[in-house]
Amino acid sequence: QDLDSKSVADLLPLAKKEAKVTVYAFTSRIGRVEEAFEAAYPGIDMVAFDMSSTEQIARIKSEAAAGVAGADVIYISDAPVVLTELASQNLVTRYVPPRMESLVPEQFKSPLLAQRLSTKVLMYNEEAYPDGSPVKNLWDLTKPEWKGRVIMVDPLQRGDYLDLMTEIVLKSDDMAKAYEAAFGKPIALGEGIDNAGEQFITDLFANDLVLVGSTDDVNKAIGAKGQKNPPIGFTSYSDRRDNEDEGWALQVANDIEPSNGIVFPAFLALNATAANPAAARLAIDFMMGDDSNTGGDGFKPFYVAGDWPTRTDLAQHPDAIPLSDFKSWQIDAAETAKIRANVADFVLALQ
Amino acid sequence: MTVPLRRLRPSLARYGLTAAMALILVVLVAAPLATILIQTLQSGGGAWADVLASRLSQNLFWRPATNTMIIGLAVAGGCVLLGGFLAWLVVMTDVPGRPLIAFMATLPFMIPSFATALAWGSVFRNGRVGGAGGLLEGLGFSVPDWLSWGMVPTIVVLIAHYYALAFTVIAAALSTVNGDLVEAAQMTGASRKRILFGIVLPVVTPAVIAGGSLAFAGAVSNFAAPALLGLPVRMQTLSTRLFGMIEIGQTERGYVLAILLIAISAIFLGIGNRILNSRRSFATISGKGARPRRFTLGTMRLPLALLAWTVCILTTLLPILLLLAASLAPSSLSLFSDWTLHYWIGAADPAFARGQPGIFHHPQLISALTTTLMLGAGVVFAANALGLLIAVALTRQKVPVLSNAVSQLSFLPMLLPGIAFAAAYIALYGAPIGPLPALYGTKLLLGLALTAAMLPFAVQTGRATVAQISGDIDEAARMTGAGFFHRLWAITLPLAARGLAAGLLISFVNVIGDLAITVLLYTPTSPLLAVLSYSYASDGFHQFANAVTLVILVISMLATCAATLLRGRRRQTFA
Amino acid sequence: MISLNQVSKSFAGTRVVDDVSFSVPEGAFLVLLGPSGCGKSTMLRMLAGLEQPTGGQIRFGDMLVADGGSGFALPPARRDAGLVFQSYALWPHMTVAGNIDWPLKVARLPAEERRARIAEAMEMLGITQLAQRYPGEISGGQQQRVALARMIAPRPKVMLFDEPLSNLDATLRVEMRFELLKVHAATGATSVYVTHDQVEAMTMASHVAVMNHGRIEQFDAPERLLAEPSSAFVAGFVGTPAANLIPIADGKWLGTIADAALPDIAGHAMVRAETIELADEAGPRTVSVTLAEVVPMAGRRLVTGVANGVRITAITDSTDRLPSNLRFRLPPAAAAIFDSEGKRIS
Amino acid sequence: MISLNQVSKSFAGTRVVDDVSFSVPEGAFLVLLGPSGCGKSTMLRMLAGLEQPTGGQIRFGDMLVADGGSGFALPPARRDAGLVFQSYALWPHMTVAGNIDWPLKVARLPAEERRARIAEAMEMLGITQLAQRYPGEISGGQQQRVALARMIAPRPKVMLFDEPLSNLDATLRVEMRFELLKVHAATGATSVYVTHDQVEAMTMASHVAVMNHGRIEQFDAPERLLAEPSSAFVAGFVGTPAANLIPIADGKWLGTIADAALPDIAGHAMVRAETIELADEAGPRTVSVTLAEVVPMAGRRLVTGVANGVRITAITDSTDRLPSNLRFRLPPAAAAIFDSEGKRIS
Ligand SMILES: Nc1ncnc2c1ncn2[C@@H]1O[C@H](COP(=O)(O)OP(=O)(O)OP(=O)(O)O)[C@@H](O)[C@H]1O
Ligand SMILES: Nc1ncnc2c1ncn2[C@@H]1O[C@H](COP(=O)(O)OP(=O)(O)OP(=O)(O)O)[C@@H](O)[C@H]1O
Ligand SMILES: [Mg+2]
Ligand SMILES: [Mg+2]
Repeated sequence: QDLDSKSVADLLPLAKKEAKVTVYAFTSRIGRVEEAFEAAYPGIDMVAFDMSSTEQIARIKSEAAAGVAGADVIYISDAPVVLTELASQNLVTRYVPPRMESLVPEQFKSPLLAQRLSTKVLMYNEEAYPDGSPVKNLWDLTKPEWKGRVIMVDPLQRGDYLDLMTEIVLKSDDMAKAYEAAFGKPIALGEGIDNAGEQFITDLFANDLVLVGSTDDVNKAIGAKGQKNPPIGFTSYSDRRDNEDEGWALQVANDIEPSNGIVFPAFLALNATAANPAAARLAIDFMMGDDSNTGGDGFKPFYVAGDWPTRTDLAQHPDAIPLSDFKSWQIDAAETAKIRANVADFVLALQ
Repeated sequence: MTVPLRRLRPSLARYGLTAAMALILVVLVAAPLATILIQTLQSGGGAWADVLASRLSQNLFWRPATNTMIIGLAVAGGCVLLGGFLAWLVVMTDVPGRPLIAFMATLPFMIPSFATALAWGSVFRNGRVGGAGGLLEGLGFSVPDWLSWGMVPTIVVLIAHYYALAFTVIAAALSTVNGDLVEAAQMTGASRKRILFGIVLPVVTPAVIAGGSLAFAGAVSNFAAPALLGLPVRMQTLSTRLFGMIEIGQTERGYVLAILLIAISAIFLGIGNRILNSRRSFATISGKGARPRRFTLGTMRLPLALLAWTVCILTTLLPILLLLAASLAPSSLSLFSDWTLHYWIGAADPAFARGQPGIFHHPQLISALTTTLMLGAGVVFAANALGLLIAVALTRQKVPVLSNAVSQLSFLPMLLPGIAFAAAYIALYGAPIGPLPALYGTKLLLGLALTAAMLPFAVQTGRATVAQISGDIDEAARMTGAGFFHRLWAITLPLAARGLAAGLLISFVNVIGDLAITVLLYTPTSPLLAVLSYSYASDGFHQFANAVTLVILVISMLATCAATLLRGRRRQTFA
Repeated sequence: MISLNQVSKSFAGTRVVDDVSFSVPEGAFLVLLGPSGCGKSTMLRMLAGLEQPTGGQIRFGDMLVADGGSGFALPPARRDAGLVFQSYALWPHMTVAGNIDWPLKVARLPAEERRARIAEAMEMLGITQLAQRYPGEISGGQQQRVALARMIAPRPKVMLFDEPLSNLDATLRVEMRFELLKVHAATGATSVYVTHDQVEAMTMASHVAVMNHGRIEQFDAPERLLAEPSSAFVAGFVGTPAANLIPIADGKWLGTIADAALPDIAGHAMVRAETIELADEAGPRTVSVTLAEVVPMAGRRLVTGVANGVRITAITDSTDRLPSNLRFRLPPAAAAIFDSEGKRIS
Repeated sequence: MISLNQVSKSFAGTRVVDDVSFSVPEGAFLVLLGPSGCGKSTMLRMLAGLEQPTGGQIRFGDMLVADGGSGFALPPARRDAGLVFQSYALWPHMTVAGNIDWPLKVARLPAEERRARIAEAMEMLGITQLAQRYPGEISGGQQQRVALARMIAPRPKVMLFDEPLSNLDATLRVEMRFELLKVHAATGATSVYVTHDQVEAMTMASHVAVMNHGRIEQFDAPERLLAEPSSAFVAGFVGTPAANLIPIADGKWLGTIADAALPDIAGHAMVRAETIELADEAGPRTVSVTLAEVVPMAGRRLVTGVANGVRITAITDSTDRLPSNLRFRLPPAAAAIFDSEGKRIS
C-alpha cells in the first residue's frame, strides 16, 4: 500500500536491495524486456519465465496451494480466467504505477492494470478480395455461400476464441439488429436458444464452420496467396505483420456489422505475496514504457502494429488502424467471466 | 525378538523388492495423482456430474472417449503389426540393409508428431482448410474429407509416429529369442508368416504388450495429430477435449477427463497385465546357450525389403525433410522456395524475421543444450534404474495385489497430461513436508517429476526383457552367493541390455522433447531446448522453433547411433 | 550332515514332495533315483534353497536351513551349496571360462587362485579348448560339462547334481564319475546326486534314496537296494536290467502257470533276469513268449519277451540264434513276493 | 532314402562335420553314436535343414535337399522332417497340449483329427495329465517327452531325434524305445537317432554310424559294430561295457607282459571284458591291478581295475569279495589288434 504510491526513484533503492525480480510472462518477448530492464537498472536481476497463460494459471494456483511465491510480476492474457480464478482469490493483485494513473483510462486500470490490447477479429485474403472485405455483416458468415469456408480455432481449445463467442452472446442486441440488416427481417430464435448471439453461433456451426487447433492454421488458411476462393475467419490483427515473411495476404475486415471481433487486454499484476515487492513494482513500471512517445525500451517489444498500448499518450503505430477507428468490441472481462462457462457449454453442445 | 525377525526375513526376500517399489511409486505417482483427484472433488464433484451425466456429457466425454479408444486400439494394433514386422525383418531375416532399416525405424517417434501430420497433409490434404491442397490434389485427384481429415488420417499418422516404439521394444526382445524356438517352428512346415505371428511374436508377448501399451498410451494422449487432422471435421478426442478444457479455464473438467482417460486405459492395459501375470512363461533366454536364427527370405527378399524401405522413408525422411524445409523456408506456405539459413545462423537483421537472429546466436542455446543433455541423462538413468528394479520385482516376485498395483501405477504417468502432472507436483512437493524442505524451484523436483513421467517407458521395456530371462539363470547366480545387486549387474543387466538400451533411448528422447512438465517446473537459469523451441513457437517464429526441434532430433539420432554402436561392440552370441 | 524331517512341497495344491525324512552323514554321497517327475529336482532345489518347502525342516548339520512351518529359509547364498541344474542354467553372455570364473569372483578368490581353479576344472572336464567359446557355440554335452565345472570350481560344502552326466557318452561318463568321486573325496563335501543311470547310482552312492510320487520308497545302501528291495516299485526300478516283476494270482504265474511254491495271493513275484533260462521245450514253469528285443550286455544277451502283455527279460550266455518259438523257464522260487499294493511279503 | 555325399560343415573355420558320406534306405533306423562334441547334433541339424552344409550334398530319395557347393538348400518346412531338439525347444508360452497342437494346426489337420492325435501322443508318452501345464511347470523328463510328442504327432516322413530319452529313467526308456519303434514302423518313416545309450543303439538301429571328430568311423549294422569294430576308437566306444583297449608294444601287454601271440608293434589290443578272468595267483598274462569300481550288471559284476594308468574291465560271475590284491588274467589271444593310428590290423 505504502509501496504502491512510491515513485520510481523511491522504489529503486528498495528494489536494489531486493536485487531480483521474477516475472511470469505469456510471451517470449519478455526476453528482450529482461535485457532492457537489466540495462536500465543494473544490479537488479530480472528472472523471466515464458509460459502460456494457462500454464501460468496452473502454476500460480499450485504455488499458492504449496505456499511458495514463485513470481513477483505476472504478465498474462486470458483475462476472464485471471479475474475469476486469480484476482478474485487475491492470488494476483492490482498495481498501477503512480506515473500511469493519469495516462491509462479507468477501464484499463481495474480490476487489473492492462498493459496493451490484442485482437481476435475477422480477417480476409486481400489478394483474392482486393476491393475489401467480401463480408459486411457477421451474419453473412451463416449464409450458404460461406458454407465450409469460415475458419477459426475451436473456441473450446483456446480461451481467446471462447471470449469472442462470449462477447457475441453478450452483444446479442447488436447481433439481433445486425440480423435484420443482413436478412431484412427480425430474428427468430430457434428452440432452446435464448438470444441472437447464441443463434449466431448455432447458425455458424451449422454452416459447417471449420475448426482448427491454432491461430497459425487460421492465418495460413485465410492468408495463403494464390487461392481462388479462400476462406474467411477470425484471427489476430497483429499477425498481419507476418504477411511479408510468410507470404500471406491477411487483411482485417474492419467495416463489419455489428463488429469485427474483440479487443482484449494483457494484464500486468503483482503476486500478492511477492518476495520482491519493490522490484516487482519497478518492473511493472518499466514494462508500461517510459516517457518517450513509443514507450522506450521497456515497451519496445510490444510496440507492434495490431496491438495497442492502453496508454493514451503513445504515438499510433504507423502501419495499423488506430484503436479508435477499429470496429471491435472491447471485452469486459468481468461480464465475460460471468457467462463464459455457459457459453462454453453452449458451444460444447453444438459439437 | 528373533522369531518375528526370522519370519520377517523370508517374507522380505519374497516381497521386499515389490514393497519397496510400491512405496517409491506411491511417492512418485500415486500421491500426485491423488492430489489431482482431490482437486476434482473439492468443489462438490460438480465436474464429475458435468462430464458423466449431463446434457453435455455426450459431446464432452462419450463421443471423444469412443474416438479415443478407437484410435488407441487401432494405433496399438497397427504399431504392433508394423513395428513387429519390421523388427522381425531386421532381427531375424537376411533383408538387405538391416542396420539402416533398424536405425530408421527407431526415428519416427523422435520426430514430433505434428511433422508427421504435416507430411500426411502434404500428400492427402484437401482444400477444406484453405490454402493449397496436397500432392494428390495437385495431381488432379479430388481427395475426400475422410482421407484428408478425421479418424483415418489420425490413426495412420499416429501409427507412423508410434510404431517406432513397438519396433524398438520388440526388436530388442527378438534379438534375444533362442533360435531353436524358431527352428522348432520351421520344422513344422509353417510358413514364414505363420511362424512370425504364431511363434515369434507370441514368445515375445511381453515386448508386444509393452510396445502395444506404449503405442496405445501415446495415441490416446497425443494432442498434435488429432488437433491438426481431427478438428477440421470436428473430431474430438479425450486429449483434445481435456487440453481445451484446461486451456479455457475449466481445469476441473479437464482433470476429470484425464482421470477418466486413465481409468479407461487402465482397463485395456490391465488385460495386458493379466497376460503377463499368467502362468505362461516367456523365457526365451535359456540356460543352454542359444544360437541366433536368421531366415533366408529367398524370393521375398526384395519385395519385403522394398516394403520396409518404403515405410521407413515415408515415416522418417518425409517428415524430417518437411521439418527441415520448415526451418529454412521463410513462408510456411511454400516450404521449398527461398530457403535461407538465416533461422539457423543469421545475424539479427531488423528487416527480416522481426529482427530475430538465428538460433545459433541465441544466448542460451548452449546452456540449454547442456542442461537438456545433463537433465536428460540424469533422469533417464534414474528412471531406468527404477524401471529395471520394478521390472525385476514384477517378473520374479508375483505378489497377489501389490504386483498389479505396482504395474498399473508405473504406467499411469504416461496417460496423465503433463500440465496436470506438473501442477500436482508443485502442489504436493512445492511446500515443505514435515522436516523435508520445499522442493519448489529446484532441479530435483523437475528431475523427480520427469523421472516419474519416464517410468512407463522404462518399466515396460525393462519388463519385456527381464521376462525373457529364464529363472534358472538367475538362480544359478544366487547359488554362488552373489547379492541381489551384484546379480542384477552381472547377470540380468547384460542379458537385458538390448531392451534396456531401448528403454534408455525411448525415455531419453521423451525427456529431452518433453515440454508440458518442464515448462511448469523448470528453473529459468537453465532453460531446456524444448522450452526454447516453445518460446519461439509461441511468438510465431516457426522456423526458429523447427530449427530447435531439429536440434533435439539430431541429439536423439546421435543417442540412437551411440546405442547402436555400443550394442555392436558386444559379441551377440546369446542374442 | 544333511537331514530332512517330514519335508513336503506342493505346487498349486499338488504335493510333489511328500513327507520325506532321512539323514546322511557328512561326506556322504546320496543318490536320488526315481522315475521322471517324481520330485527329484524339487528335492535338490529345496536343499539348494531355491524352493521353500511347504512343510517340514531341512538341516545342514545342526543348522536349520529351511522350515516349511514358519516359512524360515536360509537364502541359497548362505548355504555354501552348489547345484548343477538339470537345464544347465549357463550364463549365455559369458564365455565358458567366464561362466566358471564368475562364482569364484563372487567368492573373492584372488586372481591367481581363480586362474588355477578354472584351468583345473576345465582340464578335468575336458573342455579346456572351449574356454573362449560362448554357451551357444558348444554342443549339448559340452554345455553340461561347463555346468559341472562351474559348480565344482568353488568347492562348495554341499554339492547338488541334477542328472549331471545325462548328455555325455558312456566312455566320458565313466571318466566323469571317476573324477567327480575324486572331487567329492578331496573336498569332503556332502553330495546329493540325481541320476537315471543305474551304474552311476551303484558305483558312486554311499546311500541311495529311491523316490516315487514324491515319497521315498527305500533309503538304503546301494547293494542292499538290489539285494533286498523293500517294495515292488524298487524291485522293478533298480538293477541293470531291473528284476522282472511277474504278476501272480492264486498261486499261478501270470495267473496261468500253477506253481506250488507260490503263495496264494494276488501280487507280483520278483524274478531276476539271470535266474530265468531259455527253454527248448514246454515244461514246468515254462512260459512261451514273443521276442521283443535282444540286448548284448556284459558279454551276455538280455532277451526280452512278452507274455500276456508282461515284459520278461532273461539272460542267456549262448550266442546261438534264438528259436522262433521262444520259451522262458522261470526259477523254482521267486526272489521276493509283493502284494497287490507293492508291499513286500517275502 | 537319405544319402549324404561328402558332407562337411565348418563353424568359423573349424570342421565339425568332415567329409561324411553314407546312405540309408527308406524306413531305415539310423543311430548316430559318438562322443560329446563330435558333430552329431550338427549332422541332424543339417538333415533338418537348419544348418547349411559347407560342402557336399544331402539327398532325400532322389531329391537334392542341400548342396554345400552351390549353396542350395531346401527350407526345413519343405523336407517333411521332424526334429526332437537336444534342448527340447518347447514354446514357453504354450501349454503342453498347445505345443503338440501347433504343428498339427500348421498342417491344417481338422480339429477332430488334431484332438485325436494330441490325445494319442500324450497317452503314448505318459503326459496326458500335464496337458494344461506350461513347459516351465513340468519336470525335465516331462519336458523331454513333450518335445517327443510334438515331433511325432504330425507323423513326418523323416524323424530326427537328438538324444530324445536322455533325461528319462531306465524303465521309462525301455517303454519309450518300444513306442518309438512302433511309431517308426507304423509311419514307415526314416529315422535318424542320436543317443549315448548303447542299449538304444543296439536295439533300435537298423544302421549305426559311429562318429568321431566329425568323421564317420564306422557305418554298419549294430551287431557288426560289436563283433568287428573297424577301428580302435569304435572298439573302445561301443559295447556295454566297451571292450578294453590295452596298449601293446614290442609284443608285450602294457609294454611289460610279454606274450608270443602278440604282434611286434606298438598299438592296442582289443580284449573283451568277458574274456578277462580274475586270477588268484600271478601267472602268465596276469596283470596286477588296483580296484577302481565294481558294477553289478546282467547278474554279473563288472570289475574295473587300473594297471599302469590303463583302466581294464573284467567280468566275474562270482559274488565273492574281491581279493585286495586283484589280478586280471588276459586271454590268450586279443580279439583284435589296432596300430598306433587306431587302424585295425587283425
Ligand atoms: N557356433 C559354433 N561355433 C563354433 N563351434 C561350434 C558351434 N556350434 C557347435 N560347435 C562345435 O561343433 C562341434 C559339434 O557340435 P555338436 O553339437 O554337433 O556336437 P554333438 O555331437 O551333438 O555333441 P553332444 O553329444 O555333446 O551334444 C562341437 O565341438 C562344438 O563345440
Ligand atoms: N511350477 C509347477 N507347477 C506345478 N507342478 C510342477 C511345477 N514344477 C514341477 N511340477 C511337477 O512336480 C513334479 C516333480 O517335478 P521335478 O522336477 O522335481 O521332477 P523330477 O523328479 O526332477 O523329474 P525328471 O526326472 O523328469 O527331471 C513333476 O510331476 C512336475 O510336473
Ligand atoms: Mg528333474
Ligand atoms: Mg548334440
